[in-house]
Parts: sequence; structure tokens; C-alpha cells
Amino acid sequence: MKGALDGEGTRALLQAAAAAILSGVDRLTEADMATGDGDHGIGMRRGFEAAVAALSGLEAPSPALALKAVGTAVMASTGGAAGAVFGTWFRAGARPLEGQGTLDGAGLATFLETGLEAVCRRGGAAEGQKTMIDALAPAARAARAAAGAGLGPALAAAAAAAGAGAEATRAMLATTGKARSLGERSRGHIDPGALSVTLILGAMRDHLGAG
Amino acid sequence: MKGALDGEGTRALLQAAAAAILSGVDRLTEADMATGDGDHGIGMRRGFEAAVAALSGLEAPSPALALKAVGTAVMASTGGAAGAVFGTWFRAGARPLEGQGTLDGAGLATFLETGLEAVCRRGGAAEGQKTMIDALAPAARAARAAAGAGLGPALAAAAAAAGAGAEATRAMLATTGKARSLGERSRGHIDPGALSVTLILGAMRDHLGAG
Amino acid sequence: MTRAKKILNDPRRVVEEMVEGLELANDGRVVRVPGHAALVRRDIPGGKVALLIGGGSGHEPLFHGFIGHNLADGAACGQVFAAPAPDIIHAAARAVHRGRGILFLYGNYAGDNMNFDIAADLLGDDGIEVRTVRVRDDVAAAPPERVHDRRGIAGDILMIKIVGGAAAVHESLDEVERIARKAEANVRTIGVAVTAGSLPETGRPTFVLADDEIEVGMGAHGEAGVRRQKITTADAVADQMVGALLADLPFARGDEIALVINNFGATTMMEMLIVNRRVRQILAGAGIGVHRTHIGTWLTVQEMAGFSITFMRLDDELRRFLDMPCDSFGFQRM
Amino acid sequence: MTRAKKILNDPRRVVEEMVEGLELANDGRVVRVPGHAALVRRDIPGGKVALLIGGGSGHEPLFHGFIGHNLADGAACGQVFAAPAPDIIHAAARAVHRGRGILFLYGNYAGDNMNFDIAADLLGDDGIEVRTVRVRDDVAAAPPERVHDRRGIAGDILMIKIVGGAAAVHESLDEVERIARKAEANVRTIGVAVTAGSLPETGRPTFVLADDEIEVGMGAHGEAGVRRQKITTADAVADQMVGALLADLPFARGDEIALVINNFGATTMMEMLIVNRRVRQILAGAGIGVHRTHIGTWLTVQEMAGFSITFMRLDDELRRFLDMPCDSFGFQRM
Ligand SMILES: Nc1ncnc2c1ncn2[C@@H]1O[C@H](COP(=O)(O)OP(=O)(O)O)[C@@H](O)[C@H]1O
Ligand SMILES: Nc1ncnc2c1ncn2[C@@H]1O[C@H](COP(=O)(O)OP(=O)(O)O)[C@@H](O)[C@H]1O
Ligand SMILES: [Mg+2]
Ligand SMILES: [Mg+2]
Ligand SMILES: [Mg+2]
Ligand SMILES: [Mg+2]
Repeated sequence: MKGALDGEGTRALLQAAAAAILSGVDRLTEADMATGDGDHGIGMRRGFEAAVAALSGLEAPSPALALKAVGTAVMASTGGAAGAVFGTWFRAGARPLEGQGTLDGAGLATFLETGLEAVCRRGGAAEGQKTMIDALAPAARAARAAAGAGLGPALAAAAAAAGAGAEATRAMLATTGKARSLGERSRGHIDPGALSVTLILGAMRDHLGAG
Repeated sequence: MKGALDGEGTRALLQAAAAAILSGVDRLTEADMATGDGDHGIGMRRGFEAAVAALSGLEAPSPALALKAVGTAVMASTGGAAGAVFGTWFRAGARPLEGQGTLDGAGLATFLETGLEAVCRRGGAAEGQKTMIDALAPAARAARAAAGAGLGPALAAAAAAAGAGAEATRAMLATTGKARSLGERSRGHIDPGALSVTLILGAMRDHLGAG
Repeated sequence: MTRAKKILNDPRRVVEEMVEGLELANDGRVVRVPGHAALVRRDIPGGKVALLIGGGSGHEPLFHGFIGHNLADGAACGQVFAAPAPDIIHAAARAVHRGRGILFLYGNYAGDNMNFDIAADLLGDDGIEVRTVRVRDDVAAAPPERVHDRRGIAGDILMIKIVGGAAAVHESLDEVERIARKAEANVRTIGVAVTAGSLPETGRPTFVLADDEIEVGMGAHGEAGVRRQKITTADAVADQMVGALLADLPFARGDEIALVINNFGATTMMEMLIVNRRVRQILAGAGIGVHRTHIGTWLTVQEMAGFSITFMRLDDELRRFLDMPCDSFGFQRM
Repeated sequence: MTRAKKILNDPRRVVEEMVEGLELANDGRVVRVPGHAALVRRDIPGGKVALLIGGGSGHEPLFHGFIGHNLADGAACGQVFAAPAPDIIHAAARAVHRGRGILFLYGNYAGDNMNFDIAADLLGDDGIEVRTVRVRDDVAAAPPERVHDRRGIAGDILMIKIVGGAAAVHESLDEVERIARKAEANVRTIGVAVTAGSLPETGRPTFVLADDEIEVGMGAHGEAGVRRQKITTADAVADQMVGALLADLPFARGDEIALVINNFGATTMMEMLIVNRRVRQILAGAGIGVHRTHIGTWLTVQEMAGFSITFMRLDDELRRFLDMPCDSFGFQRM
């Protein structure tokens, strides 16, 4: 596993994340049909198809530029709650990395933490409300704890924590977003946005492990 | 079999005819679903429920008054093509019988002929266009031919002719009414209005046979 | 067979309850003719040529939702898909008459023709002059040389708008009839059905289509059309429908039309807007201008999914009446 | 699973093609913001407070069909059931701004809130003043003390009408915002779903109800309501819905309201009129007057069968804006 990635490496990492979303569309649709309005899969497809296009248009990007390109594309093309939330995560998360030539474990942790904070500010939600925050927040904590070991270990920890966090949303009662009004009926189903976070971080981990 | 009926007898005869329509509603619905808009059964039910009410409200009716009461009730309560057609048949057909104390074979033939003529004038249709005329016209001819033998034989002949006429509409191409636009697809199905004529005359024959 | 899923009370009283609900929905502008399934404007001016419309119920908001300022003066409501009986028409006609005669305007169906004609005979006995114009816009029902065999469908919408305007302005029944006949001669419609509607009283669908079939030329009661075919793209369906309309009048380069895309019930507005996109591409290519577009839900066939496309060729006179403001429960214009 | 039966071209391009068809359907009164799924009035007067609305597509004719004289100045259109992205809103806002600020009026959903807020931030950077009023009329979504958790549904119709009027008359953003907040505080809606709609892109229904079940309190994207129950009579459904509305504000004897019965898609007008009959019986019994009734198809959930009932309590000021004439593709008044 690599300890850090340059801009090209980050671009490849993000392409792997996008590919995971694009091949997970049906799962995301199912998840949003159970708790929301059924469009999370097709929304994320719009956003990450645009992200792939944006990434391939970049010339010699820095890690921050690659992350920001994804955020901007997702923000512009996804729509719905997911567009704002995932766009904000990537755009805000990229900002503190500007000027850095590589993405390492600490950089990943910063990206996740800063993105998380911006998402919470934008949407007014917090952990425990059955949203993607319940995957992103534990991922950010896990990445920070493993940051010193390098990007690979930090990503592995983040992906595992995101997965556990997403799993934990099953037991939660939705109190925000379109699933909110389901009340008790929202229990038992995984939050679609949390599942997307897991797909993204899991694909990054696998990409790095394979790379 | 009786050779003639007085006013009370005519009332009972018409109540039997109405009962046949009311218990044939589903068959009429099926027939109109195949070639029209599916409402012939419920329309005839409205009309003949009203006819039953009107008949029972009559005090010491003459045959003409009983027939006219049915026509007026059907005309007012059925709606659609059937209301105009069956209402016209009974109202116009009753007119030449006014002042007659009994309904005999000749009276029946006159009722059918005059009613038929009025129906053709009102709707502009003729035999062969796949309408109730294709049952009523042969019934009128058969009744006239058997008129001398009395009401019973005349009714028996009319009912048989109506049944054969209705059966023959299967092979016809609709050129009027809602079945018209079906074109070739209207073939193979009996015309719902012709079926109603058969039910009415058949029930009258059976009533007289049983009475 | 399962019944259609609807929110109703007594299925045999739907028309009675609908008329009550519709009168109330007019907030006092329209009143019921006592004892009849007929509604009339409260404020019909004296000396006005009266416009009476009507037909079977089940097509709401047509016909009985089109009563109001610069539209119809009254409507006779039949049972679902059944022409109103003569005495309903007669009562409605007497209620709207203001001494200048009455124009009967309705769709060309055997049932409507006979019942309105019987009512006209009764009104003749009363000394009230009646003229009749039957809408025969459905090009799928019969070839042009058999126009008397054509059904009235969504052309009714523009006809009521135009004749309503004419009857508000002209004081002669002759003039109103002349304008109505001109408009009628210039209007053409074709429909397509995707899924069936049902009769509230029987709960049964009025026809059966396979999951991958549509019927082009479907009438407003589920009567068959020109052909049953595999479902295809919106563009292909629009091409086929517009082709049939253009060839029929025929419409020609330089013509200006009013365009109506009417929802038969359950079709989404999104589908109709996508069809409109294609219709306009074709019309632009054919050099035909569109003066006004109406896309919405006016002539319904209960919950049938499908829509129709109507073209009416305009001249200055028709344009004037089309553009007049109007107000009613089911159709408004500023 | 079978796909819903619809007449479409490319299911992934529905919004793009719908916007094209909608622009054309406006006959020149509304134009597209180049490069964006946004439509704006062609003739916005200089110095006018701008009213920008928007939201996910798939609810046609809302929102983007409500652009016109005395209504909205523009609308940002999202994908189906998805809030528009910030740059669409931003572009639409810049196109409607006439120097007096912009009111954002839309339904209270997490996606809309975030995307419109991001756009408002961008406009702040541009030096354009924006105020935001979120419609939260769905009483089924949360109890009154958690009004910030309530969704916006058919209350949007009356809100756009009133705020459109206010923005046409008042030259101050403060005043328009004040009126919008007052109207919003007085509007309540509850919906019922009978059958599901589907997403055009997936072709899949947004929820599943048994043949004999309805869902009372259903939201405008298939979100669950207060309860799933056996289908019953129109009167019983109306009793339940009106009961929930009356108790919520609460509405009281002597109040006068505007009433909207909105078709979510495939419900027949006949059913809604029968419901209206009962609604009016209850209101008459409660001593509540109805100033205006609107029954029709404005906020749809694709081909979902079901409807909602909206009450807005009126005062003289709200009545004035409600009564103003207006013109748009999807909503007109003489
Ligand atoms: N306020 C919020 N903060 C963070 N995430 C949110 C918020 N609201 C919604 N989400 C996320 O967005 C996801 C839904 O996305 P999507 O279905 O694409 O949008 P929509 O809800 O507009 O249909 C939810 O599963 C949840 O994870
Ligand atoms: N012009 C006509 N002359 C005689 N009978 C007719 C005519 N038009 C229709 N009918 C009869 O009416 C019947 C249909 O009645 P019904 O279904 O109740 O009315 P509608 O066609 O208005 O739905 C047809 O089956 C046919 O027998
Ligand atoms: Mg969603
Ligand atoms: Mg019929
Ligand atoms: Mg009929
Ligand atoms: Mg959505």
C-alpha cells in the first residue's frame, strides 16, 4: 500500500471511486426506494459521470484540484440533497489541501474532517440523524487516528469505519431529508447517502490496495 | 297462451320485460364492452328500474298507457343512445294503441312497427347497421305475420325473430353508434341494443307462456 | 376481475354527487337547475344568444366545467359516458334562454344527437329557436368524406372557447351558428391511448391493451382507433399523429393554428411536454405557425392514460374569439 | 419488474426535453436561460422585486409552469424529484433580477434548502440581495411544533399566486417577504395516495400499496404519510383529511379560506368533485367560508393517483393578491 499519492495518483483514486458509484447505481436506487424517493442512484450517476469527465479534462492536477473538480462536477450535475452534500464534501474538503503536492494519511483525514464540517454546516444535520454524516464522521475519525501510518492504512481505516457507520444507520430513525417522514418505517433500512460514502471510500481503499 | 291482455295484463307483461333487463345487466355490459363503451347494461338498468317504478304508480292503466309509461321512464332515466332509442320505441309504439282496451296480436305488431319506424326516423339508421333495429325490424315483421293468431303466438314469433336478428348482428360491421369506429373489429360480437330487444321480447313471451 | 381503485361513495350515485360538488366548486357563479343534472351560469345577460353544451359525464372538467363568462351558459350532464336524457337538456335550455335562441354545441355521437334532437323538438313546441352544431374533429373515426361519422373529442375545448366568445359578442343566432360552423370545419384531433380508464359503476376497464401496446386513434370512451401497435418513442408517436392531422384538413405552409394537447387522464404533463417539443419541430418544418398552445387536462376518459393533439386553423375572426378572456371552473384565460 | 408504461424518448433526457417543450408551450412569453434548465419571463418589468421559484421536476405544471404575469418571474428546474443544482438557481436568479432583490420561494426539503442556500451565497458574492421563504404546508410530515420539518406540497400553488401578486405590486423586498411569510403561516395541506407514480428514468414505482390500501399523508415524492389504511368512502377520507387540517392551524368559525383540491396525477376529477361535496358540507357545518375553490392538476407526482386538500386562511390583504388576474402556462385567472 502507498503512503501518499501525487496529483495523477489522486486522479486515478477518484476515478476508481466514481466507477464504484456508477456500478452501484441499482443498490443506491433500492436503498432510496426503501427510505426516500428512489432517485439517489440516478442522481449519483449524473454527478459521478460528470466527475469522470471533469477529471479527465484536468491537466497535471494537484490532489486538491482533482478533489475540487469532483466536488464541482457533483455539485453542478447531481441535484437534490446528494448534490449539495457530496459536492460540499469534496469542494470544502479540498480547500485546506491546496498547494500540497501529495495526498497522504494526514491529508486524507483533513479532507474528510473539513468536508464533514462543511456538510454539517450546510445542511444543519449531525450524527445520528440517519444521513451520510453517519458514515462520513466515523470515517474522518478513523482516518485521523491512522493518519500517521500513511494514506493506505488511513484509507483502510476510514473505509471500514464508513461501512460500520452506514450499517449502523439501519437502526436509526430518520429525522432529516426525505426519509424523515417515514418515522418508524425508516428503521431497518440503510441510509442511501451513507451507502454512497461507503462505496466511495471502499473503492479508494481497494484501488490503493490493488495499485 | 293468451290471445290478448288488458291494461293490468300489459303492466304485468312489461314488469316481466323489465325484470329480464335487470337480471341481464352483466350480459349487456359484456356486450357493450366488446363493441362500445361498456355502459349499456347500467344504462338499461337505470331506465328499467325507472320503468318498474312508473308502472307500479299507474292506476288502472290501458295497454297504451302502460307502454307509454315505460317509454317515458326509459327516455328520462337511461341516457345515451339506448335511452333515446328504447324510449322512442315504447313512446311512439304506444301512440296508435291509445283508446284500445286490450293488447292483441295486431296491437303488438302495430306497437313494434310504429316504434321501429320512429326509431329509424330519430336515429337515421336502417337495418344492417348493427343496431337494435336488426332485432326490432324482424320482430315487427314476424309479429305482423302471426298477428291473427293472437298475442301469444305473435309474441312468440317476434321473440324468435328478434333472437335470430340479434344473432345475425355478430356478422355485421357497425356503421353507427359507438361501435362504428371499431370497423372490422366489431365483427364477431352481438350488438348490445339488439340483445336488449331480445331480452325484452323473450321475457314477454315467457311471461305469457307461463301466465 | 378486480375493480378499479377509486375514492368514491356509492358508485351508482357518482353523477349526482359530482354535480353537487361541481356546483359548490363554482363558488356561486354557477347554479344547478332544480331537480336536474344541469348547471347554468347565474349571471346570463338578458338578450344574449344562449350557448348550451353537454354530453356524458366522466370527462370532467368537460363539459359541465366550461360554464362561465365568455364560455357556455349552461350544460346538461348525462350519466358516465351516456348522453343526457332529453328532459335534462330541455330544462337546461329553458334555464339559459334569454329570448335570442339557443345554440346546442356538443360532440357527434348517436346518443347525444338523438337526445339533443328530441330536446330541440320539445323546445320547438315551446316556441324557442334552437340551432345545432356537432363537433366532429376525430380524424381517426372516419375518412374525411364521411365527416358525419366522426366523433367529437378534444376539439370541444377550442369550440366552446370560440363559440362562447362569439355568443357573448353577437346578438344573432345566425352569426353565432356561422362562426361555430367555421370553427368546426377547421378543427382536427387525433388521440392515443396507453392504458384504459374504467366505468365508476362497474369498476371495469373500458378496453384492454397489452403492456407494450398503444392504440392510435382511440376515442373518448375507449372506442377503437385506427390501429393498435407496439409502444414506441414520443417522437415517433408525435410524427404519426401530426402526420395524420396535417394531411386531413389539409393544413398548409403559412397556416396559423391553435394547438391543444389534451390529457385523457393519467398521462404525465412531462410526457405531453416532450411530445409538444416534437410537434413544434414538425410544425416549424412545415411552415405552420402556432398562435396559442394549451396543454392540460380537459377532456378526460376517467383514468385512461393517453392524450390527444388538436389543431385548429385560425383566421382573424376565430383568433379574436380564441383570445378573449374567459372564466370557468375548468378553463380560464386572463 | 415491469417498467411503467410511458410515451418518452430517452429516459435519461426527460428533463432536458421537457424544458424544451415547456419553453415552446409558452408561445414566447417565457424563455430559457441559455445553457440551463431554467425558464424566465420575457417581459419582467424594470425595478420589480423578482420572484424565483423552483424545485425538482416531475411535478408539472409546478413549478416551471407557473411563470408569468402576476406569478413567478422565473424557475430553476431540477432533475425528476431532485432539487436544482446551485448553478441553475444562480443563473435563473441573475436572469430575473431587476435591481430590487429576489425572493426565493420553494418547498421545504433538505435538497432544495441546501441548493438554494448555496445559490443565495453565490448571489451574495454578486451583491444581489436574496430572501428565502420555504413552504411547509404538509401537516402529515411533522407536528405543528416541528414546522421546520414539514414538507412543501400543494400549498405552493396558492403561495405562488399570492406572492406573485405581491411582487407585482410592492416595490420592497421586505414587504413581499412579509406577505409571503404571512401566507405561509396560514396554509395547510394533507394528501392521500391511492396508487404509486414512477421515476421516468428507472421506470420503477416510488412505493407499493396493496390493492385495498391508501396512504393518508403521502408526500409529493412518495414519502410516507401518517398512516396506511384500508380504502374507504370518499366521505370518510374527506372527513379524516379535513379533520386533520382544521385542527392544525387551527381554523375557526368565521374564518374564510381558499380551498385547493390538487390531483397528484391520475385521480379523476369526478372523485375530487365528490370529495369537494363533502369538504363543503364539513366547512359549512364548522362555519368556515370559502372565498375561492380550485380543483385541478397542478402539483403532480408523475402518474400517482391521489389528491391533496389545501386550506389557506385569508385576510383582506391575502384575498387581494389571490384575486388578481394572472397568466402562465399552468395557472390562469381572469
Ligand atoms: N441535511 C443533510 N445532511 C447530510 N446529508 C443529507 C442531508 N439531507 C439528506 N442527506 C443525504 O442525502 C441522501 C439523499 O440523497 P438523494 O436521494 O440523492 O436526494 P433527495 O433526498 O433530494 O432525493 C440521504 O440518504 C442522506 O444521506
Ligand atoms: N342510430 C341508432 N339507431 C338505433 N339504435 C342505435 C343507434 N345508435 C345506437 N343504437 C343502439 O344503442 C346501443 C348502445 O346503447 P348504449 O350503450 O346504452 O348507448 P351509448 O352508445 O350512448 O353508450 C347500440 O348497441 C345500438 O343497438
Ligand atoms: Mg432521493
Ligand atoms: Mg354504450
Ligand atoms: Mg355510452
Ligand atoms: Mg429526490
